[in-house]
Amino acid sequence: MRYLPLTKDDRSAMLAVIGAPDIDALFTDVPQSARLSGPVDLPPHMGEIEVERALSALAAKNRSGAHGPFFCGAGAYRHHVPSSVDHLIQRSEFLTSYTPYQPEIAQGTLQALFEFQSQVAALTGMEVANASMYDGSTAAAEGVMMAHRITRRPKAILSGGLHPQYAEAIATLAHVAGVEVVRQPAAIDGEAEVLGALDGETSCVVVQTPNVFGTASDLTAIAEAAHAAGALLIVVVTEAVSFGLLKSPGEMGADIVAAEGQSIGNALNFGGPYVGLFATRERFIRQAPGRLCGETVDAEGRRGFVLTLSTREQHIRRDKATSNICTNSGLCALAFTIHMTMLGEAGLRQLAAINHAQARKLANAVAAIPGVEVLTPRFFNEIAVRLPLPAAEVLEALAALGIIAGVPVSRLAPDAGLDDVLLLAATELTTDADIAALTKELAGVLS
Amino acid sequence: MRYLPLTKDDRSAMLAVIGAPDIDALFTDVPQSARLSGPVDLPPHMGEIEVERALSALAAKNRSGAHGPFFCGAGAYRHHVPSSVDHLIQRSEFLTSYTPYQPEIAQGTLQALFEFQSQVAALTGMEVANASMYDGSTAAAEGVMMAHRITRRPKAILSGGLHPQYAEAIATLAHVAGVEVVRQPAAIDGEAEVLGALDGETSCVVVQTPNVFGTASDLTAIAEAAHAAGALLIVVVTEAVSFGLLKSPGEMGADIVAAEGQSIGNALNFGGPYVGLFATRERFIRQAPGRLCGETVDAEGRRGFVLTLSTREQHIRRDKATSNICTNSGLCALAFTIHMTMLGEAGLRQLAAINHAQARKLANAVAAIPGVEVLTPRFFNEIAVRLPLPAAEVLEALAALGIIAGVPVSRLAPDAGLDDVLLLAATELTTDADIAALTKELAGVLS
Amino acid sequence: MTMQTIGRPTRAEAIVETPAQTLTGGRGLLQHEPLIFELGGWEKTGVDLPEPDLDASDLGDLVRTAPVGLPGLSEPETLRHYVRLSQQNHAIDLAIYPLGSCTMKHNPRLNEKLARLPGFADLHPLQPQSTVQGALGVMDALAHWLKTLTGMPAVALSPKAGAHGELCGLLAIRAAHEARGDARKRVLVPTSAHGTNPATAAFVGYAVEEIAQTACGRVDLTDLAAKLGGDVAAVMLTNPNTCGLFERDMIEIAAMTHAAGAYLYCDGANFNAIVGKVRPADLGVDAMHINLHKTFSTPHGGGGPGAGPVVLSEALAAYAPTPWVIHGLDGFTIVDHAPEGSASFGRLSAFHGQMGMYVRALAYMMSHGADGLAQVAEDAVLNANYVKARLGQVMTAPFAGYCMHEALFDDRWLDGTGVATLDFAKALIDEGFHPMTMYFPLVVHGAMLIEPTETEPKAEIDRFCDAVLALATAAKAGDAERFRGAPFHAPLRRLDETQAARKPKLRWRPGDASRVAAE
Amino acid sequence: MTMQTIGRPTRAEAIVETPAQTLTGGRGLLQHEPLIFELGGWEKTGVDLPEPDLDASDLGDLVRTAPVGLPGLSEPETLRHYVRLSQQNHAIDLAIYPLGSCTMKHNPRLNEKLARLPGFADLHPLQPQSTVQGALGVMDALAHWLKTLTGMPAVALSPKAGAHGELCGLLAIRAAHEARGDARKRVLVPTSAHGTNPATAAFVGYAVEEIAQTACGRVDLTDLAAKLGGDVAAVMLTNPNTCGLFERDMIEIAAMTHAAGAYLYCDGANFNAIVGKVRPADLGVDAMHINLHKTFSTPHGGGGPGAGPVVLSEALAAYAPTPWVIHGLDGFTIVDHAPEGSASFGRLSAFHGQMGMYVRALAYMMSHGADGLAQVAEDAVLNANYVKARLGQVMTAPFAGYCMHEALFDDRWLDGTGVATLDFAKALIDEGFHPMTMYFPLVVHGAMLIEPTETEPKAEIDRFCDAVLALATAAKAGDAERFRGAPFHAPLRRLDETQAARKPKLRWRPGDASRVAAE
Ligand SMILES: Cc1ncc(COP(=O)(O)O)c(C=O)c1O
Ligand SMILES: Cc1ncc(COP(=O)(O)O)c(C=O)c1O
Repeated sequence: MRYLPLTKDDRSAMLAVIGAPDIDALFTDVPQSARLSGPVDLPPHMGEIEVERALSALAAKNRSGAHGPFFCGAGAYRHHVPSSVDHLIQRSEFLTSYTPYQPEIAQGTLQALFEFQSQVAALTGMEVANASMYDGSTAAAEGVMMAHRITRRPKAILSGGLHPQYAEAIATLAHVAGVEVVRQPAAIDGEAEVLGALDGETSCVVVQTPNVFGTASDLTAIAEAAHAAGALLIVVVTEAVSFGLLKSPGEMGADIVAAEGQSIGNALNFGGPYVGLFATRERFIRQAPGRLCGETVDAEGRRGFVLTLSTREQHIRRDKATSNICTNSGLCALAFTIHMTMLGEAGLRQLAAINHAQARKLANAVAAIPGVEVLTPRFFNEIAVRLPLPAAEVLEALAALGIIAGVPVSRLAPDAGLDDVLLLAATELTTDADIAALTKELAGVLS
Repeated sequence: MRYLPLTKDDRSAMLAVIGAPDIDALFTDVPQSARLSGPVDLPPHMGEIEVERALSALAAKNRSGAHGPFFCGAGAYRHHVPSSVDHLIQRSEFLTSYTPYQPEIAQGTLQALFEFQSQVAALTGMEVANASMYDGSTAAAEGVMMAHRITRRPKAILSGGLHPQYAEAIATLAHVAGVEVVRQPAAIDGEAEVLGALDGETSCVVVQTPNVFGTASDLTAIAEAAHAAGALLIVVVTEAVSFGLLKSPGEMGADIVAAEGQSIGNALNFGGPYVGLFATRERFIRQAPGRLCGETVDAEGRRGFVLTLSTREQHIRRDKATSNICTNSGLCALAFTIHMTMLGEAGLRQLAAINHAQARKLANAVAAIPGVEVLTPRFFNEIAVRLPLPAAEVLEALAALGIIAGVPVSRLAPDAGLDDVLLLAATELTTDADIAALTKELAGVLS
Repeated sequence: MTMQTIGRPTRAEAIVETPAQTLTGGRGLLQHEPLIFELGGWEKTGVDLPEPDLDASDLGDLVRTAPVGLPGLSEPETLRHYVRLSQQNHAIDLAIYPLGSCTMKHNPRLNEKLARLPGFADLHPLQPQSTVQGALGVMDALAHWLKTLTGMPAVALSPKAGAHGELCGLLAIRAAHEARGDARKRVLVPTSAHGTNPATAAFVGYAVEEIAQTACGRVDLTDLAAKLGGDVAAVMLTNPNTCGLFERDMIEIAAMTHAAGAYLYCDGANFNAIVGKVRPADLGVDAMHINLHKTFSTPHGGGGPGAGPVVLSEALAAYAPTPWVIHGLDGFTIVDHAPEGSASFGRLSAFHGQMGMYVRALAYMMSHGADGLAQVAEDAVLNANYVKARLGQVMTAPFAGYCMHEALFDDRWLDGTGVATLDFAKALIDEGFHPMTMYFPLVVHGAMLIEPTETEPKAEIDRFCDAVLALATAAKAGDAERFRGAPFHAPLRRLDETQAARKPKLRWRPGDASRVAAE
Repeated sequence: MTMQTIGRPTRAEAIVETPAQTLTGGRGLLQHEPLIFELGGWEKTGVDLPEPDLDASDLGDLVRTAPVGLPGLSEPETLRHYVRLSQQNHAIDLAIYPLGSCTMKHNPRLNEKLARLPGFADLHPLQPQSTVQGALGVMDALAHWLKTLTGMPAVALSPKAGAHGELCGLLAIRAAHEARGDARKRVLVPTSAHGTNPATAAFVGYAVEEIAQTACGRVDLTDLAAKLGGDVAAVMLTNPNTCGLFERDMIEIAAMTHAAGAYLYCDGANFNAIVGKVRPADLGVDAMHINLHKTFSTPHGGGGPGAGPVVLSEALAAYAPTPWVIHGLDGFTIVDHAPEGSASFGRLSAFHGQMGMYVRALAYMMSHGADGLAQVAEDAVLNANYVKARLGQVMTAPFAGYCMHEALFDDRWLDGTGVATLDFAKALIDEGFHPMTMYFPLVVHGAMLIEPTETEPKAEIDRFCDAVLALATAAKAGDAERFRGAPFHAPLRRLDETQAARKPKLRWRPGDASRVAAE
């Protein structure tokens, strides 16, 4: 077997050194009754050629984004990733290293994490950021737990514009932490409604912008009201490119930002792995989940980086830890930081502007189709549209015509009563021809 | 422009240091009359997205080997390249380094070359090998020049089984070197006929095994006869996997081996880049073309490797050099040596056996089709078959049915009078289903 | 071009002592690298994008006007920055990475290639299901392999790492108790457990109670029996445990646990040692996460991403989280929303989990096959016992007998040398090796936990053991200097972690650049 | 797993002097690596192949029975072997690579990706032409770009490197003369020419005669005029020349050459300096090769592969080698065999040339566009002049004035320091830089030729200049030791090239392993 370097001779020589008669002897501690007598009922080993054939055949059964016009968003976005990014993250020294516990021989990972944290802090407009979470949704759920620890209050209010799957992930954790979740009804542009539920028991309000319907909102007033009530504002962002065009959560008064970083440097990957961005205020940092990389010096006074403040973490604090997270999204964070470094501020702003421009074209184009109504009042790169037919049906019809025409709200929230609403996103990969094709075929399907 | 790091500010600051008023000043030596006044008539710069789209569109216009049954050979073979090979040759330190002129910071390349030379010497059964030539055909042409330098005789005899394009490449160089080329008529199994032309003027006979028609031959008698006549035997091998099954040229008495290494570690690439293997006897080494890597020690006595015997080469010897070659096929040689290291002797022998087995199945299958005659008497992984119709026509008909059914001899040698002969190769990537599909459709086309 | 060295071939001169310092601080091939914020790229970008074709925008006040504060680099500078940084890392591709409990094994590049096929990588999680049948097929196949290898009837694929899997398992357990109206309060965890175990149990709202350990490094059944009771929700064990030993009494432990109405959670981080040899189902396990980034070799990537699918027993299967894949007559369907009446505890995260890891892990399992996976376990155990035998000549092992996939030592053998476990580890760095896991598990003083994994050749293990033994000899000979200041040959010397934690500096801030430049 | 360092954060200790040697010879991250022949893998393999399904074989005596003598490694060992080796290399991705004449510039990874698309990489050169129209389209597009950039009417794509391009050009010239029955004998080449120029001319059967150079580093027109005559087949120049200077009199030289019935061959290795600014056609050039691996950035790969297409003037176009691509009504056709009556000189090699390089070069040109390519030349020239200005403060330049894309210095400034060009170069290695080209061109004593290329940022050039200037100061201050034994900090010290050439050891042989092991 190509991955196993021991030869038969090696094995006997080693058994001799160990002083064991055979390999079975090493397994004596395993109860005889539980030991398998032969191979499990699975196929035998395969060479590269066969494995590649089998999995390529499965891959070929999927319609990839490059295949035709494509408008899915709703928390995962199809952006261009420069080829340098994917090349660099495949370097052995990044790909095949562990969490940087020995900083003297892990400065590559550590410095990149320090730069990542610095970029995330700048993007979100916050004071500090951690070294990544699993994804945006678990970052949001951890944010709610953190707010609970800080405020010691029992209630979290989730806006109706929050991505339904984020709300579900939050609810799962909140339930066992004894936090009551107040989930407001789905609303295209109803962020301000969280204020109605705000009270002295509220630990946090969780608001997304642009929200799952694409609506971008100024959250300054919500932040002020929350703070006045002694609650924290958690801002969720699922489209990281929007940081290049929209006012940052920090500027609007956020206490915690939980964002999905997939849009920068990471492929769609059918939903994972992604990278959760987590940023907060400096004074809350000791309540934050996840790893933190910090600057220090070595024995000769040279600057270096280490994992720090680990007394918050499970490996030191065990049942008193701020979170149970251990392995995070290191390599996706690396892809994020490399892509962000290539973009720079100029590139990010331009990228965001292009996304916005294409979405405007998209909105204008579909709005012109009889029976189609654009619902999103202010958007970055995604819109919700009302169709005269159930969105899921329209979508299947368009898929048959080679167009992946977005995400129906019913897929995310079947009970929201928005079965006729479709979410459509545009990015820098959306061409004018894609929009024209969608418009034409959508009009056809609806007529 | 993403590849150009200088900013406007950098440029002015640098001009100031230089003391030049503007960039044009630096081009003063260029005659004004020849300077372009504006951009040439070509499109402006493009981003990654656009370039990728444009070239992917061109790639999509080709039918790649993976697309269906595929039987082309005739000097280039479709083999599996383990993914580790392609990963490793893309490492910055290999990919973006120059010829290893500073050995203290080029041991990576140098040691790999030393290992490559050692493997090639072992495979060919020769005493020494160089660090690569452009490809098999230029290696063969250089071999003829070398034989001319060694023997100082004016005639080279090329067997009728030599790949016609190799023969043409040899003829081109021989012409200007004043070497007369005696090209024997195409013959499926006529290697021994070179002996008829052998005389006291002969510097070398050039024989290929397996030859372009797939025929494998024992060249021992030819070697003996050549040596008796004071001539050298140059053995050409275009399918390097055959080294794993067939007696080596060295064992049969070759003086020079010129081989195509593409089959190991390198993709088809529509014909290039490939890697020429060049091996010879130790006593001829100072007449050999190309780079040589040798072992030595450093100032602390540690083993290390350097380019050596460069007094043969153009950069030292100029018009007295053994060849004008400078840049060779370094990275393809690296791919070759990595793949060969993964194979090892056991893997190479098994790979060769599989190739042979699949070719036997192929031969048996097509031989059963009425009207089809297998012409190759003894083969490794390729056969010549006679069809009742012009091979090129049959090929086009099969291409339309999704089968790339080999190479017609007319494509290589339109004047050979073998328009009804088709060359078919099988490798480890040829499945039984591929063979069945070919057999079925070929029978159909012919009936 | 070419180097004309005619008449000037270099000759090795007599040995000259190395000048202590270069003039610029350069060190041959090892490049020092500033932060991206210090490279002057405030206006640069490494991407070429078209001009936005923007008619107008009604975003008004929502537009970000203040500078973000992000530097940019051209593409060549980007490549160089990260390539230089990378060379300051150790990696499994460079040498043995013997971190106990981490299972740092070879990461096949085939898997990287397959995960990047557009048919997997360029796929949106919410595309119409008719367009992702192959992806759902991968999930289904992965589930089949995991269930078959563990003997368990169900698996939840979505957890994103081992700790997330623990969370999933305990949530299922909690849901199962709640479904019976049986609100239990405690989870029993051995002291030797990985930190995520108690952390997860606490996260799920349980009080954590430690189980004592016997002198031979296993669960103390008497203590377990004493602590088990009607309010115990689960017993959380690791098997093989973090001392590298198989919990021989696992079947009995399961019986006791079940008798108390609790569930047996098994931390499967060490599944590598027994895959293909023992099925957790046959040991009585109710839930176990599998770190695909350990046993099934998806790369650790300097800290993730991982994937932590959880296999579940019949008793817990109904509580599995959404989503899941079902196979119907017309293909696969992913169920995002639990049907009416389902006992599912809900959703762990958005979308369907770590697809990129599923592809890699499946390719890894198919490559090995049933035969190869059993060989994985055997070779992993063989390598660890070989290390234990060779190093046991000098180092002290707290527990006698054969180990499973990792060899545990304590620091008794260093008594009186003035060398601590940490110093010893840092000296290993100078010799070219990544240290073993230190000070874990907590039950052993100055623990050194060595896991070679099955992908280490004997020669590399010997090289490692030779270095450890040479250092041990030096330590015993009183050469404490070699250890105290180590490492000396790494890109950096020992780092001041105390200062880092005392005055946390977690990001670059404007103004830092000039400070650094002035230094 | 995790590292329990509770209570044991590391602190930076007072500086301890580095122990001179580690116990095993290890040096932190830098791994020593044996030869594959010394790793014991005589029976190993790193591939899993099915059993051959072989009925019988009639190969008889042809079958190889004696051992080949090839070691094998498992996949993990293979990865490690080559990753370790790679880290002993310098590379453009690590730092400036200022080899004059070599044009070591950034190699975009986009180009690597595109060249690997199955539609290009998995394509056989002799597939039916109907199945390779996109590939032929790439060749056609590349030809169009090269012709437009040079102003020349024809191009032969197939040469496999610069020297092969020279061969192609001179073969066309020879064919042109022969076609007229005009057998010429001599080729004139400046002394400063790259070694491939005289080597190629001799290879093609010409006597090589050197042209003198003026005090300002250009072709001496008087000498040229004197040597031109009826038996001169070609004048071979490099422009910009290897001193980094533009041949100002190129148009006149072309006129003189043509007047003598000879052709003007231009070595286009330095086209980088003028691309998009000047078209060789407008200078009177008849043939010029273009190293796609220099100007158009296909990676050098540690020594190749390259590609050296040759553009040809109207006068030479008819003699171009096979194959070529033509564009007809129903798509592209590749012409493998020259039609009856064609003047083509024949074929240079099997198949159609370096397709993999064509894709990369085309992607590179499209990325830059007409505007970007002119900027390439400008920035390359600006960077070189900046180097010349900064280093010219201390180092002596043989030729005054602005240079083109590379800055040439001689060794007069080292007089009396006891430091030779070679020593100086080796000391640069310690400081973290690859040396410049040395002792080339031959017309300058102790030449140091520095080509930064346009993809170097100003900061990196400054870092390089600072190091050179610091070393220069040290050399002048009499610190010769620093130079004589250098490098000290590289993976190896200076190598004994004399011994290597005296007793060539060009391959591993059985028996070596034990010797090494015993050492
Ligand atoms: C000026 C000059 N001419 C010709 C060549 C030869 O080109 P190649 O190495 O591609 O054969 C080189 C490259 O080294 C060169 O610098
Ligand atoms: C024994 C054990 N349990 C749990 C974990 C946590 O797994 P993960 O890092 O994937 O969250 C680890 C990994 O470090 C471990 O070693």
